[in-house]
Amino acid sequence: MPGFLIRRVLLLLPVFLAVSVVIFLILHLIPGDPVDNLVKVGTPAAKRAEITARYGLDRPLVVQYGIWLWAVMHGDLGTSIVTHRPVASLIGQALPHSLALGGAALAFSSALGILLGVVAAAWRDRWPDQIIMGGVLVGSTLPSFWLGLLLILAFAVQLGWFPVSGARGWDSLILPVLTIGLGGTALVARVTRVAMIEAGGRDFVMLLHAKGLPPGRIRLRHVLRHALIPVVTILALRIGWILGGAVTVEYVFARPGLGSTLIKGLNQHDYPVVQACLLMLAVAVMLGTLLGDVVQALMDPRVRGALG
Amino acid sequence: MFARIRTSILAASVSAAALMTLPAAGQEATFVLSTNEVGIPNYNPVMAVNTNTAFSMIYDTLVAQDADLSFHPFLAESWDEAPDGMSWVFHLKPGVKFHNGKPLTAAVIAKWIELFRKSENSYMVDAVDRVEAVDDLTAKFVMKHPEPNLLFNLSSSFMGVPDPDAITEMGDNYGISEAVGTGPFKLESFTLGQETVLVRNDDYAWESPLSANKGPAKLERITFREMAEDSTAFLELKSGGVDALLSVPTDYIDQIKAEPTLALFSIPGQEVYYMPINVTREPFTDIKVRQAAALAINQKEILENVFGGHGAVANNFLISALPESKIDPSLDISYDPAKANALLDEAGWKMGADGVRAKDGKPLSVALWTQSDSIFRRLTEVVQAQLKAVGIDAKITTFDSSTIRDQYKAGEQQLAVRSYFWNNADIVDWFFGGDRLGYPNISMFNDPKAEELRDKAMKGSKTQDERVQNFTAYHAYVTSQFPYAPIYQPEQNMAYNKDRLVMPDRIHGTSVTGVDMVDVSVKE
Amino acid sequence: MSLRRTLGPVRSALATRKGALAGLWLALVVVVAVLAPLLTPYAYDIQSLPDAFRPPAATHWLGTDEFGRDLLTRIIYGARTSLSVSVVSIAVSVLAGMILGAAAGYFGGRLDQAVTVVVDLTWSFPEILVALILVAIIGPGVTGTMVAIGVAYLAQFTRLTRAQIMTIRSETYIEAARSLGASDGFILARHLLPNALGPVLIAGMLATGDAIILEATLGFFGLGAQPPLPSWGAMMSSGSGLLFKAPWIILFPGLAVATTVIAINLFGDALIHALDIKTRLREA
Amino acid sequence: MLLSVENLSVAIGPVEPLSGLSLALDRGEILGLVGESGSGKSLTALAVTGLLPLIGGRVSSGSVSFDGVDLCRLPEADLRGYRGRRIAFVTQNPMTALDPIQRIGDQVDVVARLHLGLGKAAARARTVDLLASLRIPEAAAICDAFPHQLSGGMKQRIVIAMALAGDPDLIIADEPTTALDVTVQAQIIHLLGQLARDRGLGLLLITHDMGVVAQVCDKVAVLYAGRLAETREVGQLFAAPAHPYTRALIGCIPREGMAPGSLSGIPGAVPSVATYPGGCRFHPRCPRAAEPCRAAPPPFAARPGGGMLACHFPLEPADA
Repeated sequence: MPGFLIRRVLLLLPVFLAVSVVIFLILHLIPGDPVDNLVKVGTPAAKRAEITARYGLDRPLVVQYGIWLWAVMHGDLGTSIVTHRPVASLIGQALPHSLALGGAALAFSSALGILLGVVAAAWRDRWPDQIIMGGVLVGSTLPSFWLGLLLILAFAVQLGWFPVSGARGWDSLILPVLTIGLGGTALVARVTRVAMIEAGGRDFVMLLHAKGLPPGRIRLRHVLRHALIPVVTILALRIGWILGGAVTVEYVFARPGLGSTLIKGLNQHDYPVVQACLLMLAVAVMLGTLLGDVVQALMDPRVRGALG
Repeated sequence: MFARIRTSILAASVSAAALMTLPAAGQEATFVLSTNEVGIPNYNPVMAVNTNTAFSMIYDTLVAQDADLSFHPFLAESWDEAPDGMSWVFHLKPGVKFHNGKPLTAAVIAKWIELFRKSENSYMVDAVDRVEAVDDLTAKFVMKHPEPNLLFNLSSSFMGVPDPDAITEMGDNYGISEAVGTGPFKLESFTLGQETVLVRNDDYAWESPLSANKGPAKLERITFREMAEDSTAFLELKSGGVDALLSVPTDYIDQIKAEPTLALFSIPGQEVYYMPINVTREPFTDIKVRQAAALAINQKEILENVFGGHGAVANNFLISALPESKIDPSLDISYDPAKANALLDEAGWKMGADGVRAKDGKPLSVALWTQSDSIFRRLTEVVQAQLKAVGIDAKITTFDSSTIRDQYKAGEQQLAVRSYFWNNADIVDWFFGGDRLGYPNISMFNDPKAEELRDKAMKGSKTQDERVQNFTAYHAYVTSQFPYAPIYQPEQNMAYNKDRLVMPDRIHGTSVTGVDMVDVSVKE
Repeated sequence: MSLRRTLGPVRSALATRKGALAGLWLALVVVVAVLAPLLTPYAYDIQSLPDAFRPPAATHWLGTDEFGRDLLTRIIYGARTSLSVSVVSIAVSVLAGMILGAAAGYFGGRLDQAVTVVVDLTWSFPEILVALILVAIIGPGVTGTMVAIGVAYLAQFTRLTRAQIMTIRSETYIEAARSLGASDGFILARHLLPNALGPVLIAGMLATGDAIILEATLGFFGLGAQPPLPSWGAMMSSGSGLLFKAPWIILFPGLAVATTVIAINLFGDALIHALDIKTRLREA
Repeated sequence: MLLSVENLSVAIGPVEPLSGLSLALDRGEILGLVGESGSGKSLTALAVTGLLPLIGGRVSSGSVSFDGVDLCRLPEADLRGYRGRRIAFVTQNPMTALDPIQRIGDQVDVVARLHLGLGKAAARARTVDLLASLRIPEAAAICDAFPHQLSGGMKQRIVIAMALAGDPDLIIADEPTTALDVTVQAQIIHLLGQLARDRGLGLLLITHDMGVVAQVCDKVAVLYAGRLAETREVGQLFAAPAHPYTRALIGCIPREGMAPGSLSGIPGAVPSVATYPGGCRFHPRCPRAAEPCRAAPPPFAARPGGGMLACHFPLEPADA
């Protein structure tokens, strides 16, 4: 396992480099002089020269990339154009909120999605399945910002159960988590259902029945364990989605986070912030796939065996 | 036995319920900052391009201005102006200490004024040649030229007095985790774009005579939250998540009045909504087109329908409370579609079949910039429709409110919808001065006659009366050249939870500042 | 794909109850969008400020917005924007994705590796982020939105086409065609692409639903169609600040988005059943 | 009689893929159930173990009597007490019969823990003994292995160990050797036969291979397209098959001295449930088919000389 981990992490390195090149290039892909994208309009020439020197903007692109990557590796993500503050500190403020929201949404949608998927698969093609799958379809097609607004209207305004916005205390998490979680639940439920049906039709399940095991135990201890393997893989792939896709939800609920920092950065043309947010998201996505592989290996001895 | 367990469980659940329903115990309150004060990058008053209410609570000013625009002692107990206007002597209140324990002295004042020289706010002290510390508590401002407006400047939140040494030491980091003033509250924490938490300065004993409260403030702790969305802020107030909103959009006034727990109070606004017109960009190089665009704006319709009749129309650049706003009525700009159409015809822009005017085959199509806050987007869409009514096709471009300033600096705008917040006539100089093209001079207005009048108004006024006269003339001339179209003057509406907060009887000063905040308390 | 091969599954999709209902709704939305000027008594852009914030009533069935414009009229015109943006961008995306995917799957080698790496990279990023970045680079507006949505979904179609081509490529009849001296282009155009078309088109159809949501989301951020041109997302964006005063301004455009996207999904499901493509496609 | 199946019919939805099946099996006896794939052999196995609902089927008529109890009338919960305990099942493909993500030991242990009430340690000890008795080397180590680490033959021994773990009276082995290579096949068949005789178990051996039947079985039932064709003692059947289908099946066994490729296979294929022909279901493939065969199904009746037969024109010993 440690060998596998090391190899898996080493495999991530070229991917990380590729991603970092793309993110680095954003500054150069946006029309205009890269220096203009790093400073406020009307910045004095001395300041411009300082920025140019700092990013090596007069040097070949490869060198610039090297300078940038080296700084990033040392935790220097640049300075925000708008706020004049180190981007790393902005990210540091946003990240815990994103992780809290993402983690809670992930937990919520996994738990509910798996439950719904299992129930739907157990009553395949009968009314519980049809109701659940119908609900899942609706849940996955509602625009999340709209859902968020409706939830605010219903639960925060009319009923007054939860705070309307912000990130203060656990109860301010509930509505945003519900909003993101419903879409995620739909995905998890769908994958779980298919995986449960597929795993439930395998030969060994027949033999488990023939051994006289109670059906509930077979479903939950054996079939579900198999069905969870693809579910976990999908969930791991969705970590980036949870972190970044929560953009709309963070916006509607006026919550701080990586997504809203990114949007703000985009709106303000604060490219160092944009680059840093994207880099964080990319790293999250990569860690997600890594985590998915590790969990898969933990869950499936065949995968472990293939790793040696 | 069982009964006892049951009662204790009951007691526990009751106290838990009590904890849940009372978010803030003791003298703590949560305010939502005015939407146009959102996004302050730090609490450094010298470098600030925008300030918020919290500034006035961390930093005291030398002079306080009341709602009637009169000036009152604050950190300065008294002051004398030399008869020729070439020097001012300020007598500092004794015993004033910064949050870090350092005493406030005349030498500190001198150092602080020098800090302004390198900042964007240097115009505040342009007229000041130097500050001399006559003794520990006497600071003499030696002037380059007479400046009747000095007291106004010294009362503005940009001139809240910080510890200049702290700023020099901390550089760019100043005002983020630490801010050193003499105010009734200290900065506890600041999360960019989210919230600012202030705690009471227990040593405070140098309040302005305008404050009813003597000694330390009543509130122990204040949280200022920033909310970009008005609806969210309103819902938070309604559901008890916050105690007060420092600005309420007119859309919500009826709803707030309908809520039994909420109270509303209004003070005269200091804000003007207007449409800058870039005089250097086609087709607005032609004054007739500029005038037509200005006359196309139906101020009354906007006041009635966008702002629910709250506030007043704007017919020139300054708030009505300022004497300099009383220019020759014939120069005031009011809705006149017939004249607007006639002017455009005269200028050669003929109405086309699609309702858009054209000249030499070129349609009268212009860019209309606005910022992303919802009220601006809405107002801009109305302006777009009103311009369309006289045949001007305006295409809206939306910028984030914190970047639009930088965008203006490039000088490529044609029309824009924006507002300013200021209660002094020198705002005309700020927005139309020929040496500030791009931003703040969004209209790119650089007229020799205007510059002459401006110079006279800014530097040639020896007394307040003379200054009013000079500024009125300058303001009138600028308006006659149509580098802008006036739209609307709001009133400032605030709302608070009257079951929670006790507010002072009346608001001193021109907006809610630290002077008033020391009098706010929580009902026990 | 011949007309008969296309119409067959559509007909059988329409034969199911859900499919028929969904198809009917979609047809209605399209017809209404096309005939918008004939159907609407009001103009979508003429403001009438005194009529602002009217709740739904006989004169304005769905009420009016903050500028006194008829909401139903704006929703109908909004359908034009939403549908055309999503359909055009997905169509272009499908086309480009098929070309890329087919080339990668058929020729393999370096090209395949390069395409796979790029596609996998973008695929793991949420579409909304890809779209937001592109809009930031291109600038807001209808064109920017189209490009952003098109690119955001490109990875999906490329992946799918490549996978389809890879499975069919090794089949005997392809070998036979190759041994008979057929050119690569001929094999691709005649054998591989037509066989890969079904699943990709279904995926495209389902993605159109997602694209409508994406367009609405960009509109909600103020990055989509610019005023006074209505789009469902932009309508909700301006309504979000008026949640209290006039909830119908966000309610009805949201309903329009939801019902249309649900209809697209139901119809897509019915088509999947009719074409007998595994439901796994959804997870692909 | 340990197991007595009377006139059993199985329905899946509207179709009846198995009808009128009757079998009898006693302790220590080995009954071979033979037929080509699709003839309904596996359905029989599922019907006897009450597992038909798993594939959406049900017993539409007839009875399965085990040790005097009609299993078809037993509630599912009681039936579970039989499964794995008294009636054990050895499935077709050992490659897929084991849960790939569970350790071997745990998969075997569970039977004894569930049915015999043994504790963790006792169950494991029993498993190790059982594996050793099946001549599985390093039984203790194997317990900690995962299925993918074992060979096919080894896996099938594990499946057999699982079947034996509940100390059953009846083992149903559904094509236990199909997926294995020839030498391993022989070992497994031999092992099963030995177990039945040593432990006095009833063994229902389902196979398509007459050769396997010849090796170990006492009695044979030949199934074709969901109906029994012939049941008899093994010796008699091979000596003189009465049903043309039986003869054809016997003809499929490769024998020493036969030229390679000279298998006399049966032309055509077993019809699917939806296309069962009228009359005798074998008639389209039968060389002896005549008008009565098309008109009506032959009755399944006792024939002189022992056994039961369903054929209008049975083969005489001379024909064989």
